[in-house]
Formats: sequence, structure tokens, C-alpha cells
Amino acid sequence: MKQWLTDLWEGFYTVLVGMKITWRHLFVKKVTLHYPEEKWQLPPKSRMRLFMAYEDCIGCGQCARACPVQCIYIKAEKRDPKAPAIFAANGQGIKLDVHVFDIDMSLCCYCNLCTYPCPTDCIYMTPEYEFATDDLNQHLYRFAKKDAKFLTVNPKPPAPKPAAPAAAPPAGAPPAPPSPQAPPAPQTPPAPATGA
Amino acid sequence: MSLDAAAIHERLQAKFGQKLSHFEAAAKQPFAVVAADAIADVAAFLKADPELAFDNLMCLSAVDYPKEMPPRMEMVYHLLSYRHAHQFVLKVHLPREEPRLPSVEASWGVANWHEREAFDLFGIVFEGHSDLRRILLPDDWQGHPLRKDWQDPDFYNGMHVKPTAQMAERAAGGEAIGIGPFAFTPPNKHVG
Amino acid sequence: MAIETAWTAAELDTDEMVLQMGPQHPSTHGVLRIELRTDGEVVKAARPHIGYLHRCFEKHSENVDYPGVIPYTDRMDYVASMGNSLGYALAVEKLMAIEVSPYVQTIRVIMAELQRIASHCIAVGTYGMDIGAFTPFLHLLRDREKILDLFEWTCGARLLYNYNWIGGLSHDVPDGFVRACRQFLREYEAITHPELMDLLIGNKIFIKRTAGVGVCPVELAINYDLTGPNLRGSGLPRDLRKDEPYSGYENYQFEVPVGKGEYGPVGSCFDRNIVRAHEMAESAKIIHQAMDRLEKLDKSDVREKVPKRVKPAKGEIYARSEAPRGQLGYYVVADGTGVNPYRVKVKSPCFTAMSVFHVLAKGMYLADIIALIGSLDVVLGEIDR
Amino acid sequence: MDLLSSLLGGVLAGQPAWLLALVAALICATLLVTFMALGPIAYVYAETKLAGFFQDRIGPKRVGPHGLLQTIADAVKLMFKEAIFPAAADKFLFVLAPCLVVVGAFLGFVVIPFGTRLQTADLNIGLFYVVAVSSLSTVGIIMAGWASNNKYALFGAMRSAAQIVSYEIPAVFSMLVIVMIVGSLSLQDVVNAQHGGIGYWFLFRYFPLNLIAFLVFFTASLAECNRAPFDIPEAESELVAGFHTEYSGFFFAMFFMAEYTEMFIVSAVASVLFLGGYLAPHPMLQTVGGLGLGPLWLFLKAFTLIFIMMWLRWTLPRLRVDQLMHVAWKVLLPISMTLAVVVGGLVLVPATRWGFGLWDRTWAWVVAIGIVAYLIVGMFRAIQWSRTRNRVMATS
Repeated sequence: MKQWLTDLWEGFYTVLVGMKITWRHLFVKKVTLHYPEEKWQLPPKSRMRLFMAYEDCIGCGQCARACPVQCIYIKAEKRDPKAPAIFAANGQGIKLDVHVFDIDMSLCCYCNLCTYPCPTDCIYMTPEYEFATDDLNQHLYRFAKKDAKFLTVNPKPPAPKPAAPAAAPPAGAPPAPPSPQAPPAPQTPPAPATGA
Repeated sequence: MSLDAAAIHERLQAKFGQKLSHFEAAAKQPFAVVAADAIADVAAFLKADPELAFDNLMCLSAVDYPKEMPPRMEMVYHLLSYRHAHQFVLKVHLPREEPRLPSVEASWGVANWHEREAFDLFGIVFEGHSDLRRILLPDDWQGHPLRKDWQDPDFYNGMHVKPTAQMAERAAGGEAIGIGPFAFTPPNKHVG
Repeated sequence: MAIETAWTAAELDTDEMVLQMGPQHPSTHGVLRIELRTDGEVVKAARPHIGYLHRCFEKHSENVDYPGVIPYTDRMDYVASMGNSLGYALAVEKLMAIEVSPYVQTIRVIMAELQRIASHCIAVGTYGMDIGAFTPFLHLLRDREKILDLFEWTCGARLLYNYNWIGGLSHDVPDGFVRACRQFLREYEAITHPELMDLLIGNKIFIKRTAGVGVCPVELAINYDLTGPNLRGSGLPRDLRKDEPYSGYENYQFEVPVGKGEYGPVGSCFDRNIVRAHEMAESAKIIHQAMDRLEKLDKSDVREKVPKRVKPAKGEIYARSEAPRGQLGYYVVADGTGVNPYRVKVKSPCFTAMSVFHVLAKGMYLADIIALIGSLDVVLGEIDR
Repeated sequence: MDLLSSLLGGVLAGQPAWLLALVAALICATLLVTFMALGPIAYVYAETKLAGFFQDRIGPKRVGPHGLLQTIADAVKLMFKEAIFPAAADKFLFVLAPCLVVVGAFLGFVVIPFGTRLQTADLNIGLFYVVAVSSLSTVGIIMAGWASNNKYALFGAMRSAAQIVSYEIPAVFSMLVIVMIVGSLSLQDVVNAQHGGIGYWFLFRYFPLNLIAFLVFFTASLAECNRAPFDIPEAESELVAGFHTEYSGFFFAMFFMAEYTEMFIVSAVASVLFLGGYLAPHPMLQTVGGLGLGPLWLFLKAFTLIFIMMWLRWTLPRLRVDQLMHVAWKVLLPISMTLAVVVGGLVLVPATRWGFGLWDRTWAWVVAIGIVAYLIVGMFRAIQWSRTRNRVMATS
């Protein structure tokens, strides 16, 4: 009988406790974000869509080898030695003609492993995330361009090591990504095309 | 009372003699190689012996070594004693053709599913297993994919299951689709 | 493929029937299929079928290089990716004898414990949902989102991080991370955790539903290699972070909560869940200490020890770590010639937890089956790999 | 209906009486069906919104301002959806079942008094009638479960049958408490017995007996309309969707409609029995400028109870089948039987002498109102707490 009564009271009481908590939540600030109207402010490191600056690619194929899902396809052949010398933005000479540089974004697993070995930092992930399409073929990005404008004059001597990344968010910035956080300005403005 | 690998091996050697063919003390995790037909007895002994008391089978894996001489498969038993907090590794060498060995399910219940997995992916048959069926792959799957000589089939039940050829074809040729709309200048070239 | 059933009609008694639960059932936590032989509401026997989410992890890892395996490990237990990749990184580091700096270790501990909170948020929350209480789930999910925000801020991804690398980390923590993390913990400790305890764990209905249900004695738990919260729920205080500390866990003071059996036999669903709930609080304690430590340490390059080319010498290792769901073991075999692992076998805690299911499920009510699956906290991605 | 008949008597003067009755009945039925069909739209909207608020979300917001038209959109969608019949289903029963459930829920409306004369039929066995027709839906649910030819649906149906049969008994016993005090089964009489303001409502009299009776009745009626924590017939995490697993389109909507209608009916009956029905808390508030506010008060009370039902649903876990039976047979039934015996005895003792009469007129209702007021004050303090929390979280 005593057990029966305590069970009854506990049942009743814990229900009231639970109701108190849910009642409080009626008046708590809601956390919903109305997505298409309000956009999530992504932190600058966000790894979303892959981008590749074709003008800087030297065709070494290290990204394709690093990719764990083999979603990067590269075809390159030796450049005609008599053609004018061309360079990537960081001064590395481009010795190969890259005919095909395809990334199948529908296969990409967003692991970011392809960006680290790149000697010219020409492949990287961008914080753009709205690239859904109706057609899967639209996710096969062909980066190779016929009319690409390469650097024929090396703009700067190859630096021993580029400065440490300076794009850390401002100190003491609000932690939560929804809070506005200005994306850092591009480190290097796109190099001017000085010839073809 | 925790024992080290050598002491454990000594006890095993005393009990089973030549059934233990090899003891590798220099490895990162020392292991003993047991004859295939004795593994169930060894397991029962390891579990029942009060000083060894290996009450837990942490992991049971199969490895395929087709290039070793002679070609073999290995079953690897990682054992742990919760009571004495010591570990030991047992290995069993099996022939690659028709590998069979007794099940250790009677000693450790968890071996049931581990052995089913080994059967599924390597085709190792466990004698005395209560329910030896495929576990991860479909019941009508042919072959054992984790063997090193495994070739992916092109079709499974009429479905094309090896898409890489298609994809490579699609990527290499075909008309230019374009890179899609990139709405902004990608900013985070050097972040992180 | 014809669906194979465990029992034919001839085997069943006249008042028994076979109930196919799953693979598309709301509370089998993914694509688990269970065949239940029921007599009315009472389950006479159960047989789980797994493999609907098999993605050939082990086969894949033989075909990619060592760092390339990490994205695949993330995808095994997709609600606790940090723990998975940490286990793999530790295994390969042991194989290659790499010792990471204390700074990296501390960050790893912070991340692993944050992930543990996030993972237990899902575990306890969905458990409440299985029992029928929807609200705690969303309250916990809200806090999990905050943790994911921290992760995204650190490494750029919300779910599959590729963060713990062999020999280091992919990114250093951003400036202000410690402050943000402290703020999260303040909110979490002051509001979410007490509310969870009152709203869900302390509720009489919840206690009645879970206490004494699915009792797993210690011997059975050890025999079937239950680990982590499931083992501790059975009353055995074993935690790798205490027993075999890795990543500098020996520097932190925390307790290992065990199931005490307040409302019935030890090892019931209630014990497993309250262990998870207490572990969340303990993880918060560890994070506090780790952040104090992190502030005192000198910043070092987190990729300092990352090898240019991961190519371990011939050898093999079985390394365990305490993932949120239990001991996650990686058996890595290197043949010393290639850059690909020769063999990676994963002993996933959910796999072994699921293998005891048919023993525990015997004689239960149908509703308790759901409670049991939830309390074992299985993630099908890790079971099927 | 009486009111309508007398109103129509002017219009249709000289017509035969049966025509009068028919027209009046048709008008009543149309009004009630409309109310019943449109009611769930409001309830579902309230439910989704409240669920959102309880969980720190905002609920529907896309369709219409604040998502007001969301349920209408849902209803339209459900109506145009294809009704799928499982291949092995018993088609006739499959279609009949939702109709029966809806009819069972709908019939209860007949006796609900919305005002002194606003009642379709003042049956002298009103309460008995409500109990009888509300269990009609059980038949429909069992039919649905059987006809679907689905094991989950069958489980749900069986659970539902067991549940409703068991929970009717405590519900009826706690109704009996009121019936004994009033001495009539007519709902109109029950309301009339509570005239005179809030202190005369049965909830606050015979403290604490009637309070307990109310709790028992409310719990049992929760179970009767399959609401959480007693929603095991449809337990979505166990039985997928219980008895309506196989239903789609409009038939599914009918089950939904029935559930929410039944919620309103039990709330209305509870407010008639314990909260004074259409009576205002103070007689002065009963009419405003000659306009009776009776229906308004009834709706207010019923909606408060519906709100509490939703509140409970989003707070509590679900019981198990055996525990459900335990609650019904070992907890609610003894309590309600004891109450019936005790109150029956007290009713026999004349109010002037020993008994609850004095206690009732002096202190009991004050104490009871005090408890309720305490709870309400607690709710307001919780609001303040949330405000503080919002502020703290915004600044930190």
C-alpha cells in the first residue's frame, strides 16, 4: 500500500515537474532559422563546393591521387617546349598542358584532402553550399578552359614559403556561425592577365 | 594478477605443447600461432583458467595473405581479461583453399557475429557455429569480397553495380557541361 | 531477392506470428531489420538482420592510402565522427610510433568529449523519442547543433570532419574557441542537463518503462563484448580513458558513472541511459579541465608531426579507444610496401552490442523491444560499416 | 433543437410536425458537422504550433501568416491524395471503419449543452449516452485494424480495444460521483446544479474528493481518445502508426478528425461535469448586455482542457501496454470506486448536519481555488524565469 501511494505520488509529481519545464519552454526564445530568408552565416573555413583556379594548375595530379573517392579526373600532356613559358600565381612554372580537369561534385565527400598537396593552392573548397541541381550531370564540373589566360611573365619570384595563413577570424568574434561574420577579404586579388 | 605475453604463452605451451607452432615476442603486440584444429580447446582453456581468465574477445579478424609462402589466411583473436587486465593475441593459419576451423562461439558469445562476418567476407567456414549465414552482404551474393583476389562483378541481379567505368567514361568524354554558376569570388584560398 | 524468414509457418504455434520490424520502421535507428516471433504482445524470439547499410569500409580502406581512410572512418558512426577518426589516427600513430604534442592531444580530447556530448544527446534524445517523449529530443538536438557549430567553426564541416589526422589535426582551433566553448558549457550545464534529468530521466513513466527491462548481467555483457555505456550500465566501471589512457586522458579528473540499479536490477535500459546522461556531465568536466590546460600550453603547429607520406613499416596493431558508443578497435595491418593499408578491421561497439540483442529480447513486450534497441544505442552505419 | 423548433415554428407555421422536426434536426446536424469538420483544423494548427513552442521551435510558418493556413493546406492535400487500398484488405470494412469512427465521435455532440437552450437534445440519460456512443469508435478502430490486413494495425486495434474497455470504467465511476451529487444524468441538470459562481463548480466542492474525481476522469478520458501518454494504439515508435498504418488520403484524415473531435467532446463533458459548463466564474459575467456568453465560456473551458492535453502529450513518455492496464485497474479504478462510495455516503448525510455541507460552504472551495491559483501563479513565475533566461542568453 505504501509503495502504491509513493508510486502514485511520484507519478503525479514528476508529471507536474515535466509540465513545468515544457511550460517554461513556451516562452523561451526560439532557435529556428528561417532558411531561405535568413541565411546561415558560415564560418570562412566551411568546406562546401570545390573550386579550382585553372590558370594556376600545373597538372601535377596530386589532388587526384589524394582524393579518397577518385572524383577528380585529370588529363595532361607535356607542353610544347617552344611555347612561351607560363607560370602559376605563386611563380611555379607550368610544364604541362592540362586538357581535362573534371571534378564530379556528386561524388565528392568534402574531406578537403585534395587541397593540401596542391603546390600552387589552386584547388580549394568554398563556403558556397547552394548548388543543388535537377540533373546529376550538372555536378560534373569541367574546369579546363580553352581560352584560359595564363601568366607568361612571372609576377613575383617564388617566395620561399608563403606567409602563414592570416585569415583567422577576428579575435573574440561571436562563436556561433549564425552571428554575422564578415568573410575575410581575398588574400591575393586575382592576378592580372598579362598575356596569352 | 596481470600476466605479460610471455608468461601467458608459457602457460599455453605447457598445456598444449606442439599445437602452438610459433610465438612472436618481438611484435608490437606479441602473438602466438595456434593450430587450426586446436583453437576451440585453446579458447576454452584461456577462458576457464583462473589465472588467465580471458573473459572477453575484443576482436576477431581474418586477413588474407595470398603472396606469402605458402599462401594463407589468418584468423586473429584479440583477447582481453577484464579480471586481470591483460591482453593476448592468438593467430591461426589456414589454407586459402577451403579454410575451415572450429568455432569459438562456445567460449565467447560475441564470436558468433564476428565469425559470421569472416565467413561472409572471406569464406572461412567455422565448424560448430550455430548459425553460419551471410551477415553483411545479401544472402544471394556470390563470392567473398575481402579476399585479395576478389574481382568486383559488373552485375548483381541485373543491376549495374560497378559504376566507375561509366563515370570515367562520362568524365573523359562527352560535351562540356560547364562548371555551373559560381556566384562569387571564392575567398578562402588560404584559410586554415 | 526473396525475403528469407527465420521461421516457417509450420514451425510456429497457432497463436504465434512473425512480425517483420524494419528495415523501414520508425525506431530501428536506421535500417535494421528484426524478425520477431510474437505471441500477442510478447516476443518469443528475435533475430536481427543487418547489412542494409553495408558500404564496404574494409574493402575501401584497402584501396586508398592511410590518410584517405579517415573520411571513410567518419562515415561509419556518423553521429560521432570525431571519435572514429581519433581511434584510427591513434592506431596508425602507434604503428608508426608517432608521438603528437600535448597541444594536439588536448585539442583532440576537447573535440572527442564535445563529440561525446553531441553523440549522447542523440542517444538519450532518440531514446526518449522511442519511449514516446518527443520534446527532450529536440531540446537536446538544439544543444547538439551548438556543438556542431563549434566543430564547423574549427574545421569547416558539421558532421564528417576529417579532423583527426595521422600525426596531428587538420586545423588549429580558431581564436576565441575556448571562450565560445565555455559559454556553450555554461548554458549546457545550467539548463539543458538539469532539464533533461527532470523532464526525461526523472519521469516516473520513463523509469517504469525502462527500469527492469532488458537486463544485461555483467557476465553476459562481457561475454558478448558490450563496451562503453552499455557495459558500465551493467555495473562494471571500465573505461579506456581511465584504464589505458590515451591522448593524455590521465591528466584529467573525472568519474566513470556506472549503473546502480536504483529502480530494479542492475543493467537495465534505465541504467544504460542514466550512465549516458551522467557521462555527458563528466565530459563537460573534462572539457573544462582540457580548456584550462589548452590555455596554458604554448601554441604549436598542429600539423607538425603529420608525415608527408604515411608508409608504416611491416607490422600490425590493434588499437582501442573509447568512442561514445564504446570501445572502438582498429586492427590495422601494414605490409610495409604500399601506401595503402593491407587490412583494416574495425571492431565497432555497436556491432557487438547488437549481437547480444537476441538474447536480451527473449520474452519481452513488443514495446520493450524498441526500448531495448534504443538503450543499446546502435548506429547502423557502424554496425554495417 | 427546442430553440430551433420554436424559431422555425414561426417560419414553417401550418406544416406537419414531422417536417418541423426534420428541418430542425437537419439544421442542427449541418451546424455540428461543420463545427466538427472545421474544428480539427484549429486543433491541429494549435497542436503543431504548441509542439513547436514546447520544443523551442516555431512550428508551421510558411502557409499564410504564422502558418495559419497550414492545416487547411494539409487538409486539401489529404483530400486530393489517392486512397490506397492494400491488396489483401477487406475493402468494405476498410472503408466502413473510418466512417464508423467519425460517427462515433460525432454523436457525442448531440447532448453537449452550449447554453441553456443551445443543445441539440437534452436527453435525460445524457451522460450515459455520451459514454455509450464514445465507445462506438472502438468498433471502428478494431474494424480498421482487422480490415487493413497488417500486423501492426492489428496490434494497434487490439491495444485500443483493451484500452478503451478498461478506461471507461474509472471514467464512468468518476462521472458517477457527480451524478450522485446532482441526482440526474441530464447534462443540463448537471450544469444547473453548479449555478452561483466559481465556488459552486463541482471541481471545487467536496474538497479534495471532486478534485481527485476530476483528475481520474481527465486521465481516463485522455486514454479514451488515445492521447499521449496513453497513445499506445498508434504508438508511432512501436507500431508505425497503429490502426491507421495502411490508411491514406481522406480516410486517414477522417481518423484524424475523429481523434480531435473526441478530444473536444471529452473536454466539453469534463467542463460540464466539473467546471460549470457554460456558466461563468461569476454570475455577472454570464451575459453582456443581454447577450448570453454561455457558449463562449464552454469553449474557453474545453479549449483549456484541450491545451492541457496537448501540453501533456508533448511532455510525457508513453506507457507500456501492461502498465496501461495497471494504471487503469490498479490505480484509477480503486480510487474512483472509493470516491463513488465516499461521496455517495456524504450525499446521503444531510448538508445541515455532520458532513461536507459546512466544509463545503466555508473552506473547501477556498482551499481548492487556492491550489489552482497557486498553480497559475507558478506558471506566471515560470514565464518570468524564461524571460530572464532569454535576457541572460542574449547578453552573454
